[in-house]
Amino acid sequence: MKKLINSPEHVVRDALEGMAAAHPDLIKVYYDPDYIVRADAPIHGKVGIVSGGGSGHEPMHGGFVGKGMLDAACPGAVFTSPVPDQMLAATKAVDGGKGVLHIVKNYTGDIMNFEMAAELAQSEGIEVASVVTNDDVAVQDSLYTAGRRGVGVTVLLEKIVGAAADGGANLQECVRIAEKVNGQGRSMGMALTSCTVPHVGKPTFDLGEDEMEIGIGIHGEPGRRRMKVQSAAEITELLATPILQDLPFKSGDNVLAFVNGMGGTPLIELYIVYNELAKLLKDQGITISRNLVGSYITSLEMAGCSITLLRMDDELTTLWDAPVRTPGMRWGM
Amino acid sequence: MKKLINSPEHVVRDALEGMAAAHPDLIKVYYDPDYIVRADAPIHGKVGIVSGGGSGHEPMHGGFVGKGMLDAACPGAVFTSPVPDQMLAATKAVDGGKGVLHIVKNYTGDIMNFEMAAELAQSEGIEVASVVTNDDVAVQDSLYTAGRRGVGVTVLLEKIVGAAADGGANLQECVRIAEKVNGQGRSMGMALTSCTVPHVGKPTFDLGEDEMEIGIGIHGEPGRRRMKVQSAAEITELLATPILQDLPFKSGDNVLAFVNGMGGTPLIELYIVYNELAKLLKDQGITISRNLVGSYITSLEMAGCSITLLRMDDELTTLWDAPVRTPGMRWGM
Amino acid sequence: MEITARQVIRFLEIVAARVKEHRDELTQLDAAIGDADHGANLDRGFTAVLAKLPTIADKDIGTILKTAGMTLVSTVGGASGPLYGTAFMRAGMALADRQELSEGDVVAALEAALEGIMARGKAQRGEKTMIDAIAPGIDVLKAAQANGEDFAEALRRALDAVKEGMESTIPMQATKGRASYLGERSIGHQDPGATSSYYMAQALLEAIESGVTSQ
Amino acid sequence: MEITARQVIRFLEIVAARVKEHRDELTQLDAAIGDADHGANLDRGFTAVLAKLPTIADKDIGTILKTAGMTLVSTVGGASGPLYGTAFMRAGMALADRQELSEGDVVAALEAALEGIMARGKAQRGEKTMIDAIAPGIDVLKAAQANGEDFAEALRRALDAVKEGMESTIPMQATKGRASYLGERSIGHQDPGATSSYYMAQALLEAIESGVTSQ
Ligand SMILES: Nc1ncnc2c1ncn2[C@@H]1O[C@H](COP(=O)(O)OP(=O)(O)O)[C@@H](O)[C@H]1O
Ligand SMILES: Nc1ncnc2c1ncn2[C@@H]1O[C@H](COP(=O)(O)OP(=O)(O)O)[C@@H](O)[C@H]1O
Ligand SMILES: [Mg+2]
Ligand SMILES: [Mg+2]
Ligand SMILES: [Mg+2]
Ligand SMILES: [Mg+2]
Repeated sequence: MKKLINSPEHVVRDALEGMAAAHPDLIKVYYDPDYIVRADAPIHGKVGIVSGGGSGHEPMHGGFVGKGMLDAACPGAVFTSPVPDQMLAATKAVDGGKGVLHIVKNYTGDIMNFEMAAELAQSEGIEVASVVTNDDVAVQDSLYTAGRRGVGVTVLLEKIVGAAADGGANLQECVRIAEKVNGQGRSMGMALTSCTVPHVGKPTFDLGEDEMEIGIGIHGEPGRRRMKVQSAAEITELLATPILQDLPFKSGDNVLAFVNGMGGTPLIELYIVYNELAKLLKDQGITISRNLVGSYITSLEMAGCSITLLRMDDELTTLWDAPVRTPGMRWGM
Repeated sequence: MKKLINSPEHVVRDALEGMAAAHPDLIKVYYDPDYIVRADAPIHGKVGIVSGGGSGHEPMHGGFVGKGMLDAACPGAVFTSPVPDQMLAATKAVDGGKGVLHIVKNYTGDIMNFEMAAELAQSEGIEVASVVTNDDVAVQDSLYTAGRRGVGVTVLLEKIVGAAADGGANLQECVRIAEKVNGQGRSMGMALTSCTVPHVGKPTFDLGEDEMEIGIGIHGEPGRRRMKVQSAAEITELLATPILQDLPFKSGDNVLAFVNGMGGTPLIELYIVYNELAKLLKDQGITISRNLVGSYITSLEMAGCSITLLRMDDELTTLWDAPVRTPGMRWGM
Repeated sequence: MEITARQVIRFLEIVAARVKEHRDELTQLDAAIGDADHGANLDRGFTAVLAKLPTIADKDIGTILKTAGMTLVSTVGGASGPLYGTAFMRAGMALADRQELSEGDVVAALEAALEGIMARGKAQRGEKTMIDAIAPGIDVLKAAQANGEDFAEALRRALDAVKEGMESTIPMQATKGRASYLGERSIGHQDPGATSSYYMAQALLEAIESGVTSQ
Repeated sequence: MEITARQVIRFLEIVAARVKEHRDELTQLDAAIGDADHGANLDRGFTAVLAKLPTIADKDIGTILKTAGMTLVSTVGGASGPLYGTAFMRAGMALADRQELSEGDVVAALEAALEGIMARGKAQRGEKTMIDAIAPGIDVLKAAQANGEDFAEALRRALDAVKEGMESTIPMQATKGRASYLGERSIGHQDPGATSSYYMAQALLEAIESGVTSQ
């Protein structure tokens, strides 16, 4: 294992200290329990937006704390959901009297830990609502299973709901908008290489020099299918087709197209994938009205990418365009 | 070789088309010869800022074309300087009547090609000045050699001089500021893995599972020293010490600290390095007044990082803080 | 047979030791169908429980187990944190204020723990989780109790049932937890949580059999 | 011995073929002390030159070489683009309007080419570049000319000198070009540009010896 770290035990703490040192104007970091809040929290009269999850997905979530996005984020150990103590402390820290929204990715651990935190916060008199993202079409859904993973849509949802809360939306409004985003967004990812969890020290799965894994999550979970590496055009089609069919997206739709890097893939490759995606959507009569290209929800140093499509309307477009200022996403201010 | 590409021959073209598709509001892309100009070029009465170099360093340079930074960028083949035809066309496209500044990284090929382009542009009546960046302390300098490589400082210089030109500085002023930035900035980089040039198909150099290369450039050139991988703290010291001694930076200095990823290194590791750098500088009585953490000048999918320190003063700080809006760097608008 | 608070402490110590010992094995099992952190998660949690023991050693058994459960919830994270945490907390609630446990108490506490896991995780038997290891063991103890069989003897058979339950997860397709994302690819791997549950059952038997010798 | 425009075209064709043939070798040499693109750079450039040939085949030798040089400048990039481009352009300028070349013309053109390289790149002999291969060959031709020795014979000896010059770069420490960044680590590797220059010299000899047979 080769990483720029001091030791597997200190990865999360050292990175948090680095973020605190780099962005004192935007965020405050607390430890034991670990959580990150925007420097000016709590904002009175504003719904507090809290997310969190295992570390190793940077800039998500901590990098999205700031003006116009998250009020707080709770980083767990690498690939491990944080614990209720963190969410409870973060929820109290950002409660501005209008209630707090928990944005939870659909993983059993995240669901249960946030659930326990919400119960505790409510018992302390804070109004808490939760939305769960589950946009990964690589996972077959069913009433009887844990359901789909929350992946790329989470990034878009945090930006859009963050803007809504900043704009004065109440808790119910924030829930409505969040559920709309999750309902209208779908994602799928692939890997060219595995990632290595620091405390494990070797790749989570092995891929041959000519193999790729389709339908991976963001935790080095093996995907649904292993196949020979193909061209960027073919890979883009392998990811986009199930996404388009699932919602389904239709000719005439306006979408936000998000091409995401998994952590070890350089920008030049992401633009090549974006180019293929733009051509593919054009052929289907789908208009890309907004886009995002970069590594925003990663899986340590995994090489690969994911594609997320979100059907847009005027409300979502206005909220997406609203100014945001966080370490990981910034425009308009 | 595993990459998200269609074929080695099409990497640069496909990525350029992807950028054009993703950022029509900011840039226009021309082909044969290839160059990228800001959508609203030429800006009359403004000095035109042009840079360029081999591809494989994204977002540099094309990702820095836009408001408040570069007016044009010329992407060469991967790791190969562009040709005079590109710089000439770009120079003409952004000439606003106040002259054009060429920002050139100190590589024999870049120097000679920009030189030929400048000669041609001048023969067509365009006033052209050139500044050369050579901030890499890993290279021993001497009057009789090709001198030091231009690396991380180039990113900071393009932002700062871009702001100056936007603010109405004339060509001489732009040259003065550019030379000041290059004079006050130093960098050094390291690699955990090699990168693979697409048309070569295998890693440029081989590193053992426990080895790292110190003093690498941004083209997969082997570095000055190979050694066993060490902790983030030790690596940070190996990079920072020669930088600090070279200028030299002194107790009481204000600096912009730039921790850059080489393309295959995730953000979480860069923040760990930034944390070590912040501690190290604090111990030396040096104040970090501004910082930049991310992958801005890369070497394809190479894993590793570089550190750049730039001594700041009020003039540079004001120009750094000025609004910028490009695909790769954005704040204030 | 009476079980003392001292033996309950011993049980927690043995679990912590077993988890550390099998940390890499548990992580490897999780790497195959999960995200390679189960061993690290539990090791982090039970190391924290060990650190807490001195402060609760003199407390009643209910408090000891509740504290252990809360500590797991606060330190493990992931799916296993809330699940094992809830299990220990529920067992503790079922044994409030006890200084000693009867055989019946042990079975009641184990039942409360399993109910807690199923309530928190909303899973049933056969979904390739820790439940498939724990539940069969409790079945054996309850049957033995109903038929008035020897408890020490029943405990050993219960452990065998837990082992079979753990192994029975291998051919299962996961429908809960991270492994469910793999669909059919989850078949053929032993569930990490079922495996850690087996080591806890081993620890329980050992602590009970150790009797007063552990003092 | 008279050299025709047809032979000059043939020379360019052979260079293009040699470069393609040795593309990977040149790139590997560049990988060791540079950035692994020399083979690809020259292949891209001479493929473009080949494509231009039909449009200039009927032109004078000066125009043919100038056009080749400009094409290299416009397509190769890197260090070798301006250097070889300038070399061919200068040779072309030295041979303006010629339909045939004398032996003296060839030597004069080669000298002009070398001067162009040295002016553009500001390097001298001994800095581990293409100059170390080219210059010794020109020395041999000039000496032979001065002593009135047989040209065909001298050309063969010149090629040997180029080969020795190319090999002489192995023990050198680079002080120009990308290899200079390696400092002492550049020692022990053959310079890629010196190697491509050797293949061009081979091509020149072959084209001249081919005489009219190439028609
Ligand atoms: N809904 C559930 N009910 C019961 N047990 C579960 C459930 N989901 C997961 N588990 C158990 O948790 C184990 C995984 O724990 P761990 O790896 O620590 O958490 P995570 O899956 O969040 O990384 C699985 O092997 C399984 O036995
Ligand atoms: N200043 C110089 N003068 C003469 N030849 C040079 C000079 N710099 C580099 N070269 C030659 O150019 C070759 C490298 O060419 P190439 O790899 O195509 O360009 P780059 O180094 O820009 O990648 C070197 O092997 C060397 O022979
Ligand atoms: Mg986990
Ligand atoms: Mg090059
Ligand atoms: Mg796990
Ligand atoms: Mg080269």
